[in-house]
Amino acid sequence: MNWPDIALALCGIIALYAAVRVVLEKDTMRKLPFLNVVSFAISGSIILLIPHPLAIVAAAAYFVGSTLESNAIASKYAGGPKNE
Amino acid sequence: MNEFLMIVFGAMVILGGIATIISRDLFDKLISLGIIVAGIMPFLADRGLLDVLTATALIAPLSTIFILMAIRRRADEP
Amino acid sequence: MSPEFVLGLVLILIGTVASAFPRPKTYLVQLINLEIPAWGLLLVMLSYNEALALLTFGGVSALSTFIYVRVIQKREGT
Amino acid sequence: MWQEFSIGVLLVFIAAVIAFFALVVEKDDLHRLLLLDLVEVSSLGIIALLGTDLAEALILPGLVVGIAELLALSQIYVIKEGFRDKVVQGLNIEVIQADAPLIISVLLICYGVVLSGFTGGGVAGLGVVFYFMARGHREHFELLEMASGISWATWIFAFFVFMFIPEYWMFALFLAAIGILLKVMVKLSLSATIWGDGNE
Repeated sequence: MNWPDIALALCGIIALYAAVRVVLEKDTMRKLPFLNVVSFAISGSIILLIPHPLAIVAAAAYFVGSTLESNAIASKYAGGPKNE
Repeated sequence: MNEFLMIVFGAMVILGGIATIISRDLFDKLISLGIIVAGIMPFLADRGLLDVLTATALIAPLSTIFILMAIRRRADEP
Repeated sequence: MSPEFVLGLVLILIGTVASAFPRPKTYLVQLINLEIPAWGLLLVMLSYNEALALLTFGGVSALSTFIYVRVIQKREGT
Repeated sequence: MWQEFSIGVLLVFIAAVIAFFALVVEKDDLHRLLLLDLVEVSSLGIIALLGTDLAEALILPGLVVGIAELLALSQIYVIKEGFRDKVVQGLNIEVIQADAPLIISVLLICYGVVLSGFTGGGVAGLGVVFYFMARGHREHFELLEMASGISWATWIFAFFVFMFIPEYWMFALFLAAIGILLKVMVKLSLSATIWGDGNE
């Protein structure tokens, strides 16, 4: 077992732990940071799974998309922009 | 992808699906949907379909944002 | 059987049941539950490497979500 | 292989039966409209289980027919219930008001143009719809009509190239792909403007 396998396993464990925390958390606002942790871990494991230059583009696209999604949920939950 | 990772990401997908069904709040449902998408992405990467992965990763948040349009914001509710 | 296939079938089944009989019976809950079998179908297509169908299905499902959201908005008046 | 196919067909068929049963029992019209998508998913699942190029060739027309049917039925529903003139709001949050819609739309449209064909048209059309939803739109129907006419002309020209100078078939194939890309993109972006009122 060499080091990329260990890193990949770590990413998987972090993602699963954060997912369990998201499901178990009661408060909606506290779920969102753990969702970001999930997206970090998944982006890392995408890059580690395939050693290819395009994998970096794909991981960046997933990261941007996931951040946009959680930002939109948080912004809607808080009730829109302040200066209105 | 070895068996350990398959079990981990598969467990994420199933966990997200069950959490989406049983939670009552609409925002909680959308967040759990995000976990399903996150669990699917490594499977897409494992097949080597990087173009599909890029497109899916950009399309999935759009679907969530479209649903957010119809949800009433929290401040309006009593 | 590949893991994607099993996961996709499980998602299609539980998603169909959850979406056919949504628990708080509102339109938005049904719309969000409808996404689960869609992701399950995506996993089944992935297990057979149907890349073109995958891409098209992703785009079309997001568009149909948009149309449904517009209809629900018209109905509920928000 | 055969074992996998029969298990899959059995389970997806159970899902289809549940969906049709719910469709029969349901009374509310909008719930029925939502259940139509569920039926479509499980039927496409049975086709996808074939698992060859034939399945891919069958899924694409199924999706086209599905989206057209959904547009028509939703329009009929909205007009029948008299919601036609009701004003709806767009999404009013910080992320949308920044540059995010522009960047994502440009990315999706460029990617769709690279893909070309019906798939590319779908992806690019989604980008256009998202941009219209986020920024509002003014009526530029003459532009859309012009794009539609150009796509028809490209198609006919490609057909003639296929007929009379078949040695340039690659060029004709590219022309036809660009034509269908324009056509699908225009039609899908119409679905964002068809609802009457923008979100200014």
